[in-house]
Amino acid sequence: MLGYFIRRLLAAIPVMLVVALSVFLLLRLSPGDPATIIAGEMADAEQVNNIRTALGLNEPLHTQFFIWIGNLLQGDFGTSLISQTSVMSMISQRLEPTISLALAAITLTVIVAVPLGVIAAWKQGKWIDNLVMSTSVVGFSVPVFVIGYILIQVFAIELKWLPVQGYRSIDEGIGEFISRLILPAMTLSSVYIALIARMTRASMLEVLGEDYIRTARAKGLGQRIVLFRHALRNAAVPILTVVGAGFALMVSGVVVTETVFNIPGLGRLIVDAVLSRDYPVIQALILLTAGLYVVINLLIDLSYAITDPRIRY
Amino acid sequence: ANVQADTTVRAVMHAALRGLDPVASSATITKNHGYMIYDTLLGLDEDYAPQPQMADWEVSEDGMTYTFSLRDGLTWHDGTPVTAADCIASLKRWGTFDAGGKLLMANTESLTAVDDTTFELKLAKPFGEVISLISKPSSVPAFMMPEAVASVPNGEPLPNQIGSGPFKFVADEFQPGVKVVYEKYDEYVPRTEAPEATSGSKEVYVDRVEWINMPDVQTTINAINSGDIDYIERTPYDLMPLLEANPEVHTAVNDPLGWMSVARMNFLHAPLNDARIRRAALLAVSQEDVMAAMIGDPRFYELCASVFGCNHPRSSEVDGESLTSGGDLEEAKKLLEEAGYDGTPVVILQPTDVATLAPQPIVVAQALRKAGFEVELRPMDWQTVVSQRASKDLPSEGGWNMFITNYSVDALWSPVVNPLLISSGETGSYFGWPDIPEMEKLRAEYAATTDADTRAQQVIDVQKLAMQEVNTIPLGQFKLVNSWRDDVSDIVQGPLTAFWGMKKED
Amino acid sequence: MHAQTVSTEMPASRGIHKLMSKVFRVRPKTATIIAATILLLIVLMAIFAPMIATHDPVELSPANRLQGMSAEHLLGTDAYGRDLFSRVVYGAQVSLTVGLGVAFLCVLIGLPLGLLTGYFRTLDAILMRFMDGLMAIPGILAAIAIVSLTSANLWTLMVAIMVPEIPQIVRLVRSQVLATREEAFVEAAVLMGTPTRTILWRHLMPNTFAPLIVQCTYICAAAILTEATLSFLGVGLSSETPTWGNIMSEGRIYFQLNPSMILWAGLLLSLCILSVNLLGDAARDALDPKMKRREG
Amino acid sequence: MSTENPVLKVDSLVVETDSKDPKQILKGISFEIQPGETLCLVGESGSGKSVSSLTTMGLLPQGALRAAGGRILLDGEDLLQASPKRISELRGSRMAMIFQEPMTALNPVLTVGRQLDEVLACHTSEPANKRRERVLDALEQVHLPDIERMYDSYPHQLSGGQRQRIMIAMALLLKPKLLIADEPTTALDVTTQHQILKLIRELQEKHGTAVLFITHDMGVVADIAHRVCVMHFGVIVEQGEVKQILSNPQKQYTRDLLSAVPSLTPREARALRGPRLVLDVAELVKEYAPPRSLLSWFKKPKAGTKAVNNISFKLYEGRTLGIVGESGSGKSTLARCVMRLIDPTDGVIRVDGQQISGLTAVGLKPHRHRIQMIFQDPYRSLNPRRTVGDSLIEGPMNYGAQREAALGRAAELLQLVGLPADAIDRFPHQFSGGQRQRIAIARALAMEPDVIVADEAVSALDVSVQAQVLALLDDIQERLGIAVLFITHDLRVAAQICDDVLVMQRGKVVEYGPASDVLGNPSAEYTRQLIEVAPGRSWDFANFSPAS
Ligand SMILES: Nc1ncnc2c1ncn2[C@@H]1O[C@H](COP(=O)(O)OP(=O)(O)OP(=O)(O)O)[C@@H](O)[C@H]1O
Ligand SMILES: Nc1ncnc2c1ncn2[C@@H]1O[C@H](COP(=O)(O)OP(=O)(O)OP(=O)(O)O)[C@@H](O)[C@H]1O
Ligand SMILES: [Mg+2]
Ligand SMILES: [Mg+2]
Ligand code: NI
Repeated sequence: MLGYFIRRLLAAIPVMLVVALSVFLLLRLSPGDPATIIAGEMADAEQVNNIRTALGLNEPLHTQFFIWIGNLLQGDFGTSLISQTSVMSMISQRLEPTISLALAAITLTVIVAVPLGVIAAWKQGKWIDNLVMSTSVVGFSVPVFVIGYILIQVFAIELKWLPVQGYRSIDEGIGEFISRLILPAMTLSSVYIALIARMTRASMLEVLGEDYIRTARAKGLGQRIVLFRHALRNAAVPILTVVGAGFALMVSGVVVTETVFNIPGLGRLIVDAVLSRDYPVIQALILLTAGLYVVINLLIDLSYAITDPRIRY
Repeated sequence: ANVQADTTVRAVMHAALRGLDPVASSATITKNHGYMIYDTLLGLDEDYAPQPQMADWEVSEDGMTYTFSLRDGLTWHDGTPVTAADCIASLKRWGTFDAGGKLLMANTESLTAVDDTTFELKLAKPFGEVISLISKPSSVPAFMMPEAVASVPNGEPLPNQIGSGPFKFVADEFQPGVKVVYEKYDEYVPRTEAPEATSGSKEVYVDRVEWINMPDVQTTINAINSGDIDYIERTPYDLMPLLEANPEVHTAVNDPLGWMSVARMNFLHAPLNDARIRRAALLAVSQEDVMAAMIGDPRFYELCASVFGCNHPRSSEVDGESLTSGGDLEEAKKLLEEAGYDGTPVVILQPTDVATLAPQPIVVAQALRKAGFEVELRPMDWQTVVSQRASKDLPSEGGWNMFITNYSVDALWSPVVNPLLISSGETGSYFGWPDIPEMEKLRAEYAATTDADTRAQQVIDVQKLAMQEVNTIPLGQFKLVNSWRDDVSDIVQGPLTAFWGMKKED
Repeated sequence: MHAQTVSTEMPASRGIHKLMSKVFRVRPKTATIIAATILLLIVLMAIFAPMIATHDPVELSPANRLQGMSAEHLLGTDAYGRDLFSRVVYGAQVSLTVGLGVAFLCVLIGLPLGLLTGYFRTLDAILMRFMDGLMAIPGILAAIAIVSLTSANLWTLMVAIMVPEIPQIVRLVRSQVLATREEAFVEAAVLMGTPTRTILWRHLMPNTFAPLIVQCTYICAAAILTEATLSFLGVGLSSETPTWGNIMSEGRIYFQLNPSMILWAGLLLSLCILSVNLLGDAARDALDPKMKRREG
Repeated sequence: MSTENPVLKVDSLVVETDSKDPKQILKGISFEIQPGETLCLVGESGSGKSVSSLTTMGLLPQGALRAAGGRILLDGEDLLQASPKRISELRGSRMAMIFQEPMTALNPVLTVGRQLDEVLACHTSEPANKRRERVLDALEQVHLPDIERMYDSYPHQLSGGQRQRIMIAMALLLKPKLLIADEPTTALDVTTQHQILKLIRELQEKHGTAVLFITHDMGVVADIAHRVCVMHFGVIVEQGEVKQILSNPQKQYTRDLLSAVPSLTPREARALRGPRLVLDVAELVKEYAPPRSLLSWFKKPKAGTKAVNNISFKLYEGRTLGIVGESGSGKSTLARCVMRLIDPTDGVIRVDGQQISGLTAVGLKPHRHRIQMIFQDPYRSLNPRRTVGDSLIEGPMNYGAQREAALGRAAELLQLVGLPADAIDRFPHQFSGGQRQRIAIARALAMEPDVIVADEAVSALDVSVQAQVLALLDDIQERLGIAVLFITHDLRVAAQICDDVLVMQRGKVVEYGPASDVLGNPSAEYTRQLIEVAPGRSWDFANFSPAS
């Protein structure tokens, strides 16, 4: 398995190279140009061109690519074309909020969704099952911003329990940190709670009819142990897959939540960067997420083998 | 500084600060940034008349030499004094970027320092716009920078953010796209006159100003209602009821001129390369429809057929009556027929991600269709519009026929500054590249004239010609609504949000 | 028009009942029949939108913007003064196409890839790394690039939405296959000389069905909502085109003032997803013999 | 018979399918078991033995079967009326069950140690290390080798018999008042079986446990039963003292059953049918990698398990080679190597002269149909989502048969193995253990291969059906010249159908030769032991009298 681990990590290198190249190309193929942003509304073509030259955007593509890769290899992600700050520092500013949010949301999701799914499967066809399942359908199909607004309206505006918006870093006090994370985490996790609860229920149902569940019951084990230890572990593979994918999606797909709650995270950074064609920022971010996915997917694959010893690599 | 105990104004501006160079970039938010940390030689008063700011000026008898003398006590944020050399370098730099600045430099023979605090501008030929250009707030004001900063080559970023304005830029706390922080510049010596628009005292009464970027309007409203922020620069019109219901929040228009929405035509390609068809398009449009869809609340827009915008001395609405009276479809159809319009579609670039630019193309497209045009709306993000509009290709091959944008009225308000009127063809004119020698002649005459009455007539001539040739279709003038919590007071009226003069209770 | 809806309900549900009994070989649950009926009605609404809608859905009337419900405008008007009812009705066309189409295409592509990668180790190593890379490319960027290479239309939009979803499906299917391929009945099939593609299709695929259906309904909903995001960012359809996603994202800022601008499109979307879900569950149950007994 | 209070009293129990037109599976059966008593439930495969035991435990498959009438009294408490919570309390502590199919009854994703441990964790308050001790002790008692390894193994890493013993250990851990054992020794070799039976008897004596023992092995019945119930089609046709039933059966069905018990005396080796060497295995070795875990990266690797160690044999056309040996001796591993389901570590396998040991999956394909396997765990080898018919015709259709023809043939085969005609449209989970095994046999036969590898193919069958199936095999062999590699632990069966016998112990060959030699006149000590402990040696079933 160690061999597998190492092989996978090595395999990440060509993946990253390909991602790097394709992002680079995708960006240059996309219309839009950071120089026009920098130049502003009234700028004429000559000014834009001056800026392009100064930014090195008039170099041939391959030269640009190799300069970028060369710098990357020296650990230099470059500077933002738009704000002239170092990409690394921009990302590190934005990393904490997004990671905190994603972690909080994933934790919330798993804590809430998995038990819900398990109970729904256990009580299949009963009112609680129907309730969980229909709420989760609503969870899928209600846009995230609606959920965010409703939560804000209820908990921040009406009840005044929690702040309306904003993010505080954890070193500004744990209380503030948590109180500002609760609503966004609930918002962000709503979709995934719905998805994972359903996924859990579906794969639990596949498992609950198996003979070993009967054995577990025959041993006189409590319902909880039968469901969570025996059935859930056998049902875990698809759930893990979706949790893992969810984690990946959260890190990049938090845009709406970050927007609604005004959290300065990576999601907004990438959208801003894409909309302003801030090439170095986009490139760095995508490489970063690609790396993250490689690691997350590797961990998920390893977790398959841990939860289901029959799976071999 | 001890951040906690200080008074901080938290403002949500209309956009995130991206570029930091207010001379190289004409983005409005960057201009606002410029007014925070830089100062200008001259400013405007409430009646848009030039007033001394950093410097006082004198004009020689023949009107060919302007002498500027800096007032005492002006220092850069690093403590060094402001000198004439700095100002000359700054003016020259500005003169390479701003259209008005270029015009001024083209008419200037020399710019020389007399002593440390005095310098002279000598004109090469008679030119009536020296003071108005140096004092203008749009699109690129002539900000004063230290000589070292002002002499960076074109295209390169500024090495630092040192100015002589009332606020200092706090580089450590700058988070692009999230937050910009300014601190009061304690050494700033304000003028003694009362603050008025961009002139008078720029005394700062708060310790810190934070510009917070909030991409969600609903969140912004919630944030001001709950006291998380103090000020909103551009309040979403449709959400005004939510603020008006809150007695702790004030809403008002602080910039009486506001903005103008305009549809720009491409003179290079069919069908809009024919003046009659352009005129037909103009006739088809009803400003009321555009403004109603875009702003909604009639308190905040007015119909204005002047290419210079309304509510200032140089506006003229001659020949634009159809725009303000709901359009003239019959006439438009007739003109189209006369011009032998063959059904070539009008390609309109449609930005979808900017709330103040999304509605107009939809309304204009419907109006054109009603008049008999074929219209193709091309949805894209604003950034794509910005780069696509520079394309001179055929509309079917990535080019365009029309796009719509908004201008601050003070950037349009005279034949000299208005970039949309430049009609020198493919070189020098704004996207759309109108080639109208007659217009160039009128503009040049205007610039050279100093007589007020002649100028008034010239303005009307330009308006007439513009309505005939249709460089752009004015779509209406609208105002930004500012909101602030009631512990904030003394907000300076003017073309931009000023944070000097503003007070906040602790 | 309202009377029409009622009268079609009865025979439609009876017809569906028959059809379903045929398809699933068991008597379907009432919930399944209701779901199928609702979905059918929504599809019919999309198809016959021109007959049902009271107004032209793109006809602007800025003077009449943001009106409440009235006899003239059943659900009121939006910020451009367009008739909301007609937009919701027409919105079904694009939204259904996008939602169901994306879900269907994702399965069409993701399922075989997932089966193959789960079964063949060498393929797994290559293809899954490719998927890792694909996942990393954000949807908007892919969309902007795709749109700029071709043009903004329904197809490019769907492709852009599918790009990040396909790797999810592949991973999900693959994970199930990894677990199932060690079962003795797969070995037995190998011994009986069953061709690999049949093993994949017949023995491994059905085991992926339960999670796949859940994922699909999710993708269906997500696609409809993503369509709106992409339109908003200018890489989708023109915001003139009514879609449920557009209607909701345009109604977004009026959420506190007039929630009904979002409500109706949202309600239809939820109903649609709920039906797809129930149908998916029924299909799953039909494929699972142990479940089938319970229903019979 | 006695005046004591019975531990279990089943009173006119009716179980039927849970559907619109219910079919009765149990048609009102009654029996009771006293403390310390062993009641053997025998009878035809599919007659309802497992269903009666499941009903007692309250474990009928929900929505498929339901108890429709009668009472089940455990110490006087009616289980059919008890709350689910109460039943759950009773299970494990007061009553325990050993399931028929150990393959599927163990949770595949938990180590067996963990699965045993949780029984104690749930019903006692002992500390972890104490529990571990007790679990290891239980593993020891069921005669598992290498108990530390077993403790950390996952079910799929164990042999069939080892898993069955895990199940037994699990049931015995808490020393219940009532033990229901559903064919607990089908996968065990006779020595192990002997020891397990002894273990159960000891337990019974010490704790007065009442045992409901379901088996089809009449030898076992003769050895352990106090009383016997004979079931047929959901009815108890006869019950009484073991002596009385064996020596003086009243019902014809019972008589038939007893007469069908195969004799221990090996049959005459058949004449060599032809010189065709269909299977040639030489010096085969298979070593399993040691168990791995995440932590194992840091520890030094443990040694692997050499499950098959240097085995060679030859199988000619039309012949049957029996492979016998203790549980865990590597029989299934050998079979799986021969089938190339796993890659042998070393050695050569030739099928019909064609070497298949080096071939890739693709290269193997054309040779697959020549050699077919009947799996030791028939349930897992049938796709639960496909009807029996679909499973049966899959193979033939792969080799070009028409669907209709194949279905016809499948129906015939089902009939041949003694299954009802409607079986073709049902799903595997709707059958009894023995029925599933017959389906697996039918499936292998449908392929008409040259060689059949049968791994415990008849171990779950009652003797009458077993006799039928063996006869069928024999007949097919006669007609088609199929060679059979017959893996079994049942010496009676081996004696009846094998021409040659290979005895394995711990992966090695102990003895290899003609059946009459090996079984009739064993030369190895181990073989002799095997024969000695074969159950029921003291009884001559065919003549309803003690063996002479
Ligand atoms: N879930 C089910 N649905 C329908 N019929 C079933 C189901 N389970 C078992 N049966 C039927 O009930 C009958 C009794 O099954 P049971 O498992 O009790 O047999 P058994 O006596 O234990 O046989 P064996 O010795 O083969 O294990 C069989 O005919 C079987 O087909
Ligand atoms: N996948 C595996 N990994 C590790 N060890 C295994 C694995 N499968 C089997 N073993 C071990 O190999 C040995 C031989 O197993 P095998 O299944 O061949 O025995 P068997 O002779 O068929 O026994 P039985 O009669 O009980 O079925 C056993 O000790 C078992 O624990
Ligand atoms: Mg049974
Ligand atoms: Mg075995
Ligand atoms: Ni109507």
